[in-house]
Amino acid sequence: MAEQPPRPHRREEAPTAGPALDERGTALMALLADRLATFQPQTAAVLDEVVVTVPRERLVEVLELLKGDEQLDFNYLRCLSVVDYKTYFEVVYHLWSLAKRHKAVVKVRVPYEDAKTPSVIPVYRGADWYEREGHDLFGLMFEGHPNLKPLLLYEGFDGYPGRKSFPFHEYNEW
Amino acid sequence: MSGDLTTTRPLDTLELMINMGPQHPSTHGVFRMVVWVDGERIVNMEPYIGYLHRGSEKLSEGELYNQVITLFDRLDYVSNFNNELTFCMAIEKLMGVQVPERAQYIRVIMCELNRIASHLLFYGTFGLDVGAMTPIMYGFRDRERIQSIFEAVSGARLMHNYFRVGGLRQDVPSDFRERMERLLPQLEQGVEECDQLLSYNEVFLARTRSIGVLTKEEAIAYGASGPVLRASGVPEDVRVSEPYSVYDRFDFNVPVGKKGDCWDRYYVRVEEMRESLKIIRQVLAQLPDGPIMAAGVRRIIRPPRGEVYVRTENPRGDFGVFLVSDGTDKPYRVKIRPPSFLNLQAMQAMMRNAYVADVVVILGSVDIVLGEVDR
Amino acid sequence: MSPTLAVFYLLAAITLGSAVAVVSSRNVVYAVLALLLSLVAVAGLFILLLAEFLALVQVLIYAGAIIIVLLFALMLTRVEEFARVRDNPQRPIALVVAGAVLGILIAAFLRFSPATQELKHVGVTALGSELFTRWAIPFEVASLVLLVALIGAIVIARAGGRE
Amino acid sequence: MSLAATVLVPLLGLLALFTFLSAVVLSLVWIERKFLGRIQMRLGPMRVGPFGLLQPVADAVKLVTKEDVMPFGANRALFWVAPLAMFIPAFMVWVTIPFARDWVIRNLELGLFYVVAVSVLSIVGLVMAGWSSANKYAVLGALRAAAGLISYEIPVVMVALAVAMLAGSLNLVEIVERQAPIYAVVAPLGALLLLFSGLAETGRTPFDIYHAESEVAGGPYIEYSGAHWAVFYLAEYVSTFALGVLISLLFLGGWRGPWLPPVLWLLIKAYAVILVIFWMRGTFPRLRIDQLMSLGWKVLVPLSFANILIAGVQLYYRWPWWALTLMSVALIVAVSFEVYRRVVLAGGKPEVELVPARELRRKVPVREEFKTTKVSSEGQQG
Repeated sequence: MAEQPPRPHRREEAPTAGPALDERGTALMALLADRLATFQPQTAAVLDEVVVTVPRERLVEVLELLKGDEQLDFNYLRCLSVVDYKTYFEVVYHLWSLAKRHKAVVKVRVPYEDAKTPSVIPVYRGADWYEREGHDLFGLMFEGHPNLKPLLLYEGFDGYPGRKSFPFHEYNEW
Repeated sequence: MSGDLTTTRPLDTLELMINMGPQHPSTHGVFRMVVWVDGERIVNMEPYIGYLHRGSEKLSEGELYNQVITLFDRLDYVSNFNNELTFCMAIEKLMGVQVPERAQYIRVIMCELNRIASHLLFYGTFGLDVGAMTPIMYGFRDRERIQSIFEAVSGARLMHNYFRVGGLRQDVPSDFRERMERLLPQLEQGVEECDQLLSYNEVFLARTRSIGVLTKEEAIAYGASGPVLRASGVPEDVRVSEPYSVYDRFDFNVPVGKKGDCWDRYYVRVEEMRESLKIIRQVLAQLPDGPIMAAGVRRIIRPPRGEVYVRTENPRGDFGVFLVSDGTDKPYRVKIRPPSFLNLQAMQAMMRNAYVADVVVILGSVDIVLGEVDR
Repeated sequence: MSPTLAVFYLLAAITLGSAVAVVSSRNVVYAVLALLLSLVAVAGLFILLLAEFLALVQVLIYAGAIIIVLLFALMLTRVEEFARVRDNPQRPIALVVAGAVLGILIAAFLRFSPATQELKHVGVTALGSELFTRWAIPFEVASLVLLVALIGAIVIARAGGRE
Repeated sequence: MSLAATVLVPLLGLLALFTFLSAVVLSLVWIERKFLGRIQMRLGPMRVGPFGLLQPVADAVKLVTKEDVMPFGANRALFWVAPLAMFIPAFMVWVTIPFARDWVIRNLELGLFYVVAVSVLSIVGLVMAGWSSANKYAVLGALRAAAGLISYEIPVVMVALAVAMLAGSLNLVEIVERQAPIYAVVAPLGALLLLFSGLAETGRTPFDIYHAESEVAGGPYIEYSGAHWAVFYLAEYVSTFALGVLISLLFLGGWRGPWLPPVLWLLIKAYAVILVIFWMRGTFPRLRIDQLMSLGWKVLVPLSFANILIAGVQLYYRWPWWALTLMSVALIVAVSFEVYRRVVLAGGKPEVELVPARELRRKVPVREEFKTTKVSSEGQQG
């Protein structure tokens, strides 16, 4: 619903949810910063999650490190989401360690004009359909994905309905 | 002379391409598999989804928070309470709302009943998938009893819209406890009957054991969750590993399979029904009195800016919601992590050496709901 | 014309007509079904000759088993390819064989007049004891041949399956 | 007069038979629905007539008045002929089946052999239907039907042979008359073999793979509707009834029994057998095609030969009849134990492990690897 008139809300005044890390989270955050030092990540805490933003070129390396590291051991990709921030996309990887039971969020930023990001299938096999879906709905190219066919939309659908800019009200299917 | 056909070349046996679905009795909704078979053996399989894509995630961006709850009812339409709970919890976590005890307990009762109802439905349809027609009647008998409780509590049999951010829409009816006391023995007996009817039937064993094996490593790599992951031998249950609501107060078991075949996936669910009944007994014993809505939650919800990821144990697995809020009364982005979506993806790994008849059994054992897969 | 003769002509016509259809039909499935009809009509002819046992064996073995196997094989192969087969290099050989069979039949027909022998009903008990006493050795040889064929089929199938 | 005797009387007999069989099919449909309903804790049909007795009639009327659909691309001639090609053999079988001593249209000398031989022809109708429907499920179903029939025809013939050896005749009337103790007691193995292979031939649970609803969505019948589908349905029930009657005749002493009229006895026995068949339908899942084939070729075929062998031994040495019973029972016990061992006990009894949540919660790892001093092992959900 992109073309609606501005709503009467007070966006500027809306507060931001602060970090609420427990001790484990703080420790994990320190550890992550230590391990990923070479990638120069931006580490932040949002509520109870540790969020690491890395450059997209090195995403696969980072994930491999996170998965392979004995202490981190993030062997489970919980969720892969694409968020459209109008000028850039954020691809969010929610990781989870089945054995150690901790979680982390890895983010990459993808500029609108150059909507490309490496595929993480080599690290997490289960990212396959997530990436197809991201390509389908947001028009993001996941480079290296073996089969980026439309998943949810039909073949030949025009446009990327996940994006904020998709003109739903002008769109005529028939 | 074109007579070379009969002499030089052996006749090709036809590798048949079969389109199973979108209209097929056992695809559990509008799901399509293109299967290449050599005789009866599967050579290749390609799944196609998206026939039920309603754009729920995008729709959520245009609705008020409380309105989005109704959309979550329609995702996995046999475990509605669990979906609602996840979304409400996401907002509560973002806003830092403390949900009253009574509401928490009632939520747990509803979610666990919903889990039993969902597994009973699975039980019935799985029976149909292997060709037994009686289990579905047994499953539906008990499911019907649960549905009538749902109706009494929420007013609806399927699309409940019962949980609210900060609590519940209304309190349970006054005779709730009596009804539950009547229901639980019936359910306990019903689950035992279901178990006896099918689980160790010789033909059923022959059809499900060592079929569609998903190894532990594959299950993890594909991101499978819930009964599918547990059947493969991973003791992962969100209720235990990342306890939410009041689940850490109850005592129950997590069933874990040994081989990761169809029988394990089936029996894990049967055991889960028993465990859910145990949980409900404990919840009922501890159910406190008190308010059912947190104080200070307005009708129009404006959570603070930020993003939150909440996951719960849905009957089908790890159901997650990634919510991005921009501080307005509508979500900026809602991403749903549907367990069936990933379990279905893992199905490709289970298809080794399968026969046509096994495809149906394997699909049945994964237990997908396409409302959730396609969203 | 007695009813029996009428039935005979009818059955003979069906036999021959469907036999022609077998070789002339462009569609293999039609050909196989015509063959089935022909074989069943032959079973009818056997009944006219009071050879009921033979008739039933004809139905059971040819119509029941062999035709089913043929249809089975056809459904597993590309039927469209058959439609394109217009000619067959074995045609001269087939011609020779068919001619020879025809010759034998004509010779047989000329030597024995159809009505020379009185039809006699032979019960299945008599047939059985005859088979297992006087014709025991040919019978056993025939079954041995079938056994060899069976084993051969199994060997071929196994060799194919192992590769 | 002679024309009337040779043509008219058998024709009237056939007409009577057809009417009778139609009535039987209607009753079977009702019984199956009611019986399955009871097994599944439902009532079954209740609305049409008392106890839903007229439900099959309503079904028949509905089917006949329904539109007959033929798929585009189907082979028109074969598609329409196929139901008849299945029904006629199923019906022809009845020419020689006696309902009582003299209640038979033609008492053939080779009656048993005739029944076995003619019933095979039904399968041609199925294959025709499967091939002509221009539908892949139909083809797959027809393939399954053909494969199943070929495999299970052998045990049927062999069992018939063993019975003929015991009775010394292929005449169905004589077979019934010569059962001193009924053959189900003399040769229980044969009775079971005939039941199982008969189930496979008529395509009933647990061998109903050729029209398996959940796999091939009806198999050869998938494209049929209305009256043509009804003919298939009719043929299937007639075959099932034939199986029930055949088992009663060969192994349960046919129409013999005290007090009641003979025809009634035969019907009681046949319906009892059919109830067992329905009972199996309510209980068992469906076998897979390769399991069906293994069962046929590796279990039933050797057993049927063994059945002939033990019958021959008993007859040759003139042992009393219970010697055959003993041998049969021993074989049944041995084989069923072996099958049970291989199928159910293979690799131990399956079960799932129950891990207590308490233990899992305790397993939440201590965070010493994080090099921080304080450790919290509780979940973080507020």
